[in-house]
Amino acid sequence: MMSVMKFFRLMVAPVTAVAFMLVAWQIAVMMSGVSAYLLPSPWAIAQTMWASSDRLIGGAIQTAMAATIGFVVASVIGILGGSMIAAIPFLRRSLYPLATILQMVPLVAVAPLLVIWLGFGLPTAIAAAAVVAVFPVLAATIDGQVSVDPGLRELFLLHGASGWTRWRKLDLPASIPAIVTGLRIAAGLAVIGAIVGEFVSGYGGNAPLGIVIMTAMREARTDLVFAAIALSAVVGFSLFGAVSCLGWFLVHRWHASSVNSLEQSK
Amino acid sequence: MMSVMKFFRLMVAPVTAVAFMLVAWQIAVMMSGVSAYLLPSPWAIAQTMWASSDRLIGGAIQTAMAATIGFVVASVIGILGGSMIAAIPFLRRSLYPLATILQMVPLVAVAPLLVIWLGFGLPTAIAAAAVVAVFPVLAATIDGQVSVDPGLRELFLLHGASGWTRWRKLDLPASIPAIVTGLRIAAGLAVIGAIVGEFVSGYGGNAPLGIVIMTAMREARTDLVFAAIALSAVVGFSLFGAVSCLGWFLVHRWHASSVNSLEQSK
Amino acid sequence: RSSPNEAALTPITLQLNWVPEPEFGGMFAALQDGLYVAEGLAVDIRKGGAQVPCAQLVASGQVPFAIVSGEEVLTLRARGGEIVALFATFQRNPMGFMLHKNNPIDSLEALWKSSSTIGLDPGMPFVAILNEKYGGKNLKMVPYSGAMATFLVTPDYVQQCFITAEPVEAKLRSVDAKVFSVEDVFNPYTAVIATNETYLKENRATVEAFVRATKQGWIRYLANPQKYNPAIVALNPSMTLEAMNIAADLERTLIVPTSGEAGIGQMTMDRWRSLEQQLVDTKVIPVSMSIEEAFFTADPSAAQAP
Amino acid sequence: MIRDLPSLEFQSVSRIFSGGARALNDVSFSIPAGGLTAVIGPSGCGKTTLLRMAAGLDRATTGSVKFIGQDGNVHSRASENLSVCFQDARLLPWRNVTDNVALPLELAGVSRDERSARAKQVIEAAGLSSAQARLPAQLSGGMRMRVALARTLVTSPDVLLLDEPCSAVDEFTRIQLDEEIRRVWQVSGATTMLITHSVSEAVWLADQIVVMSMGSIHEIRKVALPRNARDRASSAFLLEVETVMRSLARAAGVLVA
Amino acid sequence: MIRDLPSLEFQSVSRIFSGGARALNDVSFSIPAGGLTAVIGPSGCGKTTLLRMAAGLDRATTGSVKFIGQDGNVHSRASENLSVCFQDARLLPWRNVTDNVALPLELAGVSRDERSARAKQVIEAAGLSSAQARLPAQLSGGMRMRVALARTLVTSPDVLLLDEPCSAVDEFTRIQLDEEIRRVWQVSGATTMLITHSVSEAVWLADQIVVMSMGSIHEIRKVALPRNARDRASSAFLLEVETVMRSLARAAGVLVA
Ligand SMILES: Nc1ncnc2c1ncn2[C@@H]1O[C@H](COP(=O)(O)OP(=O)(O)OP(=O)(O)O)[C@@H](O)[C@H]1O
Ligand SMILES: Nc1ncnc2c1ncn2[C@@H]1O[C@H](COP(=O)(O)OP(=O)(O)OP(=O)(O)O)[C@@H](O)[C@H]1O
Ligand SMILES: [Mg+2]
Ligand SMILES: [Mg+2]
Repeated sequence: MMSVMKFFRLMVAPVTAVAFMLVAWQIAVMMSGVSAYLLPSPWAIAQTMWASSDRLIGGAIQTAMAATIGFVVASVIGILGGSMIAAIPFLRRSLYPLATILQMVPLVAVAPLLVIWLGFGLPTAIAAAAVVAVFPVLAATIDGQVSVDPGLRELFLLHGASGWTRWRKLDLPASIPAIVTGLRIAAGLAVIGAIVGEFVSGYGGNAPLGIVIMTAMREARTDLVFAAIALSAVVGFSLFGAVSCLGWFLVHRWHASSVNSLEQSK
Repeated sequence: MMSVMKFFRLMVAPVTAVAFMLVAWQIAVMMSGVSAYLLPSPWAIAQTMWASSDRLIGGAIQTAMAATIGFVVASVIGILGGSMIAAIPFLRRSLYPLATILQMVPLVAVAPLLVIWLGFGLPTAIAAAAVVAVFPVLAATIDGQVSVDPGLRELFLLHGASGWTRWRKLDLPASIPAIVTGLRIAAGLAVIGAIVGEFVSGYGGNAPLGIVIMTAMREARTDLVFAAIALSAVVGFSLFGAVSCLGWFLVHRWHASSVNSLEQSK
Repeated sequence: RSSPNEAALTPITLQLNWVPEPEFGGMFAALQDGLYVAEGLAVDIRKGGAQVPCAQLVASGQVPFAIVSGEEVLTLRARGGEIVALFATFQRNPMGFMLHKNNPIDSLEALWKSSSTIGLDPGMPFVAILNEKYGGKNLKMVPYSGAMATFLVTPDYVQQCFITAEPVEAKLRSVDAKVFSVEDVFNPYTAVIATNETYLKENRATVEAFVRATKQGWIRYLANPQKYNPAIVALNPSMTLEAMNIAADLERTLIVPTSGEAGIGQMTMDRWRSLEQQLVDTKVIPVSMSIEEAFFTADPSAAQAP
Repeated sequence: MIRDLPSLEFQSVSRIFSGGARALNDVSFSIPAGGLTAVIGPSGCGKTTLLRMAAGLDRATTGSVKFIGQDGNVHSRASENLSVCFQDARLLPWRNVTDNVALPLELAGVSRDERSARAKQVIEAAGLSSAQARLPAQLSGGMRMRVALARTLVTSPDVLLLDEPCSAVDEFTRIQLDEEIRRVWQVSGATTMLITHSVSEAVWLADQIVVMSMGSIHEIRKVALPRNARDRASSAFLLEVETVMRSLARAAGVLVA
Repeated sequence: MIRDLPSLEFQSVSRIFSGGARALNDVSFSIPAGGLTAVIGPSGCGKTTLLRMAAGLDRATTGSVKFIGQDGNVHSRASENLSVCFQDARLLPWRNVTDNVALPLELAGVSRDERSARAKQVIEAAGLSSAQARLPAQLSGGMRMRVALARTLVTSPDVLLLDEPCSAVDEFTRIQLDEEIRRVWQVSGATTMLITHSVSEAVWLADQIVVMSMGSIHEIRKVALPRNARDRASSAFLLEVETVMRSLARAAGVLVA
């Protein structure tokens, strides 16, 4: 009971903020009389969402699948790869810059290659999501593991812990707060990556959100573009929320972030 | 002299890694006989870079300008906004989710709107770069500042330090390592954002890299696409390098990351 | 008309929807030969790209003139955009499907009933029409990213194309292609110069002068494209002069109406009406609108042509 | 300078942590204005918790902690000029010794020149002159605590709260630091609470000793020796130390002969 | 179990830190196999630096630190079964007391049941039974150090390095902990180095006391009292303490009457 109450109390602020923003937006659109193809009102978008709900939800499910799988792949690669890079100085000096360069390759430009390598459809969207999401996880993991308290490292060193053991029992738990931040950033990017991937991968009967967006843009249906974006944000936000919950669950008992937020909310 | 030597020694690993990758790629292309439309060899790309160097360098300068300005804007907004959000629990509960949602809006989908709102050329590319780069900075700043040692916070509290003072003298310096990680992620994203922005912002005489890529793709000049990508990676890598140097300069004397990397390089 | 001095020229911008190519040859000819200046206009031609939202830019008043396609004019008007068509460069739809020469498929109908993989922009209006006509359930539609690489290396791949552009490029890369035009099922005006409704009201003379000069430019360009193409190549080095010369030859029949050069750029109510009908039928736009306001004939000499 | 030095009153203070741990149980005592009270007791008996409440960093579950001015008014804690030395050093890792010590002055807006002059003085008294420019990571454990103590003493506080400031140093360094604590206390006249493990330090400095045991007060003892009669070798001093030691032993649950 | 207990030899050890600070200057002494040597000296004199070298966490600028087996062979440090109690507690913040204490056993691959049995025993000896399930953030400063000490003693080390393990606790808790240190030392027979600020602790536990001063050795003293003759109240014990205290005072530069 307590925690349900608490949950509702925690939701008040974000819901208020979103509601406030939507109302301001609605009023701004109504006052300025800007045409719908430039900036549709939230109300118009809501109507579109309702009217096209079948198409949007079907698309969202596909996009969510691609984004989620891509995100998981990126998380695993980012955390494991980042840990290896952090642990082995040679890799840090050689692979980290390489990973950085890969991060800077604009996906839209290589997406056609992805299609050729992976074929049309889901695999390409997954790969695109994973490619853009992996770097933040990698960077945050490296940062987190390189910043582990040197005193605790010495402790493990002394007891002759193997690299693997030290990673499992020290580096990984100690860097969870940093990794969670990386995952938070990656959650949003994975959705964007999936959508960009969908721009180049196939679309059959049930079009994913990326295709819905492209089609709507071509037809100057800005309201539908926004409706699809809203749904993609919902997908991303679910991923983000899941990561945040996981992070809270793992660190709230011991990490400074929870102490500091308690102190402040007093 | 010492530090020049050291610099060269530090460069050995990444240069080796890149060289190794290029050689492997070259061999793979030569062995498989894959068509140059799909995957040109590094050597072919290098020739193209040489042949089109005027156009590429001109484009890279424009893209670098947009990416750098966008990156700086994103850094300022991300660090200041993140600090405010970290400092004020109400904002954390209301604005952070909002910022998250904004991060999930696929830029490619709203870029056309940016052009219409901001007009042609540089402003749109800058805005696009800033939009994609701001969230990682924001998230990392929030994370860093919420994780500041609660003991040090109490110290400042006791001396009646204003929020502003505490931020300047404690929160900001203590969170620099985390912020630098966010900036590193943002550096790459800013370049990609600038390129996507350039895709939509009609352009005048000298085409930026985004346009070079678009045009080259249309003409099936995959070699030129890759050459342009390579240059965009150079732009991104310069930003990344600048951020890393700045970070090293600011924290190497006191932060665990430098202690740990010293220990390991022994 | 007296030749006005530089300072008195009216500055205007024309936003292209693609990079400089022969499909905009008339505008560049008018620029090169000073026809715009003679009309008192200082024209800035802006390159564009696949993602530049030309119709929206013109409707929102960001630019006075832009190149758009016919269906874009009507769809945007249906959403409240103040866009008006002025001049239709292509009288016949240059859009088509490009196949490898030795692909056994021999007609648009056969293509649509096959199980080919076909690259095309999502939301192309003629897809719904073709689906209606031929089914198309087995087709595997994939987005066309603007990159031709897939076509060049995949023998059974099919993609959308501009008859004057991609097939020429493919040929220059030693890949012979055949093309099925979609003209017979969907034939909107293409490469249409459009302006903003308000701008038109307030600057009628400028608009008329611009259209006049452009038309003259086209007459000159089509007569001697080799004279103007080098300047276009200079603006778009990614396309060879050879390709441009070939494209200029190919586009002539699509631009010059049967009535002859005097009708270049003309638009008729019937053509706009049938386009509108197709868009309503395929549910791209909701209801019919007043077509009279969707286009403006600045050059009465061309208006009556069939 | 006319200052209204407050007294510090703990009134029936209890503290139960969220896990259910009962750290304090009905603790009442007061430190008179300008007095120096030492709190001693076995590890984990609640000393730090008491100090944190006085500093306003923790709140009593029941009961209250108050600063009362000489006019009898209750002061708000925020208005007090308070200085705390924590059990851990809490140095800013990116600042050298001088800048760490000068921090409270900097936060109080003292000019740069005055800051460095005053910091120099306490750094010298703490025996850290040769380490002035070092970062915390380059100091030994005892040096770090000395920096923290110097930082606490650099202001002229009305209320001084010290949590085992000398536990990480040897006997003789401790005697020097005690001297510095006494000097600052006498100059500033601060109302002082000192947590210590050294009974002789408690007797040497304090005019009242609170002996705690498992969250409660075991004994409150006025130190009978007049300040001028204290001499670490005198028999009166040693006797007093012996007496307090016995009390502490009983508090710690050790059987005393 | 036949063990080859090593002796620990410091041979002309000097240590100059990169900033130029000279922490150790030609220090030589050895701890015989199975012996317990206490190192005392003023704050910042280089005790921790010595200990870190013995633990292999720092390297001598010149000179060497060696473990020498009873056969006269030099052991590699890595082969030693070493246990260190650092000056700071170094607990994993996400593990409770029991799991922190059991960590070295866990790393050594000891089975879960044996782990918890042995952890339970040292936790009890450290007086932490009631806090077993708490996280480090929920402990007092002294309790944290006691957890660290318990963790050090939970294995059966051949070499035991203790850096002020008892400085954060009161006199009586310290006596209990000393008892535990002695018990573990006697059971394991470990070659032990103990850094402490308490002279009486040093005399109580050690058979050799090294008094340091500013990076050098001031005096090396064998503790003459046989172990069975030590009694914290006996005059022989108090006399020995008094003597070492004087030596420390001189090392600290205090004039002694
Ligand atoms: N990383 C470092 N860089 C520079 N100087 C250092 C460093 N570590 C220690 N020192 C210096 O070396 C000297 C000895 O330090 P050490 O920690 O060994 O002292 P200690 O005897 O353990 O003192 P304490 O009793 O206070 O813990 C000190 O003067 C200290 O400032
Ligand atoms: N955050 C907390 N949550 C739960 N229990 C706590 C917390 N902080 C302290 N305690 C408990 O409260 C009791 C008193 O702690 P306190 O720090 O006041 O002890 P102390 O007298 O200062 O001990 P020491 O001399 O060891 O520093 C201890 O038993 C401790 O375990
Ligand atoms: Mg305490
Ligand atoms: Mg030390």
